[in-house]
Amino acid sequence: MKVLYFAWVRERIGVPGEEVTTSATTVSELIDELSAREERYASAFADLTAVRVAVDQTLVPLDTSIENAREVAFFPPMTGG
Amino acid sequence: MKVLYFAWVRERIGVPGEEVTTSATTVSELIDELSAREERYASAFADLTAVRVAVDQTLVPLDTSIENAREVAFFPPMTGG
Amino acid sequence: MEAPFDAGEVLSSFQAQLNGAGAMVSFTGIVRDTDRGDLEAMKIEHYPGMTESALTQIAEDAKARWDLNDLLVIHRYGRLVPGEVIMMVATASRHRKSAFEAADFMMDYLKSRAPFWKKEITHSGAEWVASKEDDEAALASWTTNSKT
Amino acid sequence: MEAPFDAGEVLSSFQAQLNGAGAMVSFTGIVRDTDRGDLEAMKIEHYPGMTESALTQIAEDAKARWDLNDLLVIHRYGRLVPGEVIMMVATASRHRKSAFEAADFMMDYLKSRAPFWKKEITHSGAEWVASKEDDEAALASWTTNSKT
Repeated sequence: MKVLYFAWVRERIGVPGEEVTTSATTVSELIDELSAREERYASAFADLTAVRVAVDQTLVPLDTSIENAREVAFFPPMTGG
Repeated sequence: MKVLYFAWVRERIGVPGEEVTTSATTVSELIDELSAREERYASAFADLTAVRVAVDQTLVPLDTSIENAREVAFFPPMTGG
Repeated sequence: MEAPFDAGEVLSSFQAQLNGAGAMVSFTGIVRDTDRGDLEAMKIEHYPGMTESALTQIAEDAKARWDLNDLLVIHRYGRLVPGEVIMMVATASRHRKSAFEAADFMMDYLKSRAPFWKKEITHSGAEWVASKEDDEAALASWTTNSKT
Repeated sequence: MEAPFDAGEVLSSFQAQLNGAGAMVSFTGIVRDTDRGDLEAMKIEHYPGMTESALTQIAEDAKARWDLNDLLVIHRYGRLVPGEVIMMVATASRHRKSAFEAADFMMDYLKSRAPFWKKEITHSGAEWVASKEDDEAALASWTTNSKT
């Protein structure tokens, strides 16, 4: 599964994206799994109220299933306009 | 005193403006005086809810004094924009 | 003014001389054909002298209510054909909300306080456009700088 | 898109292909200097792929809510300097109210749903622009086609 990071989430994790092999079934589980792996993930996901997530390019809540997802993206609230 | 007419008020009265010598002291009195003179004025001023008035180029109510006025204008509600 | 103008060109010039604005809103009024599709022309009558002072007053009122970097109001008169630009307002502010509100306010103000009268010329005759009763109400609904 | 554009030119082209519209509203967002006056550049990051679908969704949602002749939304990304145009929306409708409301709605939508992130580069460093808490609330305040 492709996992993408944007803005300061990308900066904290240190890469714009990566292939992730996971047994997580929801976004929340994926976050927990990544945070347990390395400090840079734990730092990016420390305050989940400041993190938004898209599964296959659609904004979704953290309890969304990722079982059939091809792409999961993490980023701060958007600041366009 | 210069009296001006616009839009359908002008069309009913038949002239865009004229010099008027009057003893009227308010807009209302001027309307009554003109209406008494000729039918074309009476027709233009038949429905006063549809008539707006400016004294010296400022919108005013019908009971406004015209004693020091240089210019009085009558017209329908504005439809610009 | 009487001469035709291009809304985009006006917007470009307006933007070019801004300083420190983050938001720019424009409204453009365009001559629209009748529902029957028979509009030949729109004739716009105005009150020379009072027109200029009314437009200046509208601009000053908007500036007093909102923190604007700049604003603009143009209104044509004379004979216009369908598709032609009738009028335009533009506002610029540091923030989006002020720019939107000030433009909306200027339109409400202009509709009921600027001395213009439209007459539609169609194949079957000529008719003065009726004012909308809610134009006065729309203007009255503005308190200092918000619509109620 | 990445390339710079001129808001006025976009408005002219938008107007040229309209048919039957009586009202046109545009909003233009411009890079504004910091209050300290030290902004060197604004870097806008975006999420390729999702950006396009989000902007399409915004346009479709606006069309479903208001009777619009046409609409347009453009958003740049990359490195921009103060005074440059960041983004623009334009709406055209038979009537003024719809054109204003739809443009206002599209901006609320875009601010909280289009995947763009701004970073301010100043003499003293670089900082991500914080989202405003009320952006989500502003979007939520739209019922079918009016703001509550």
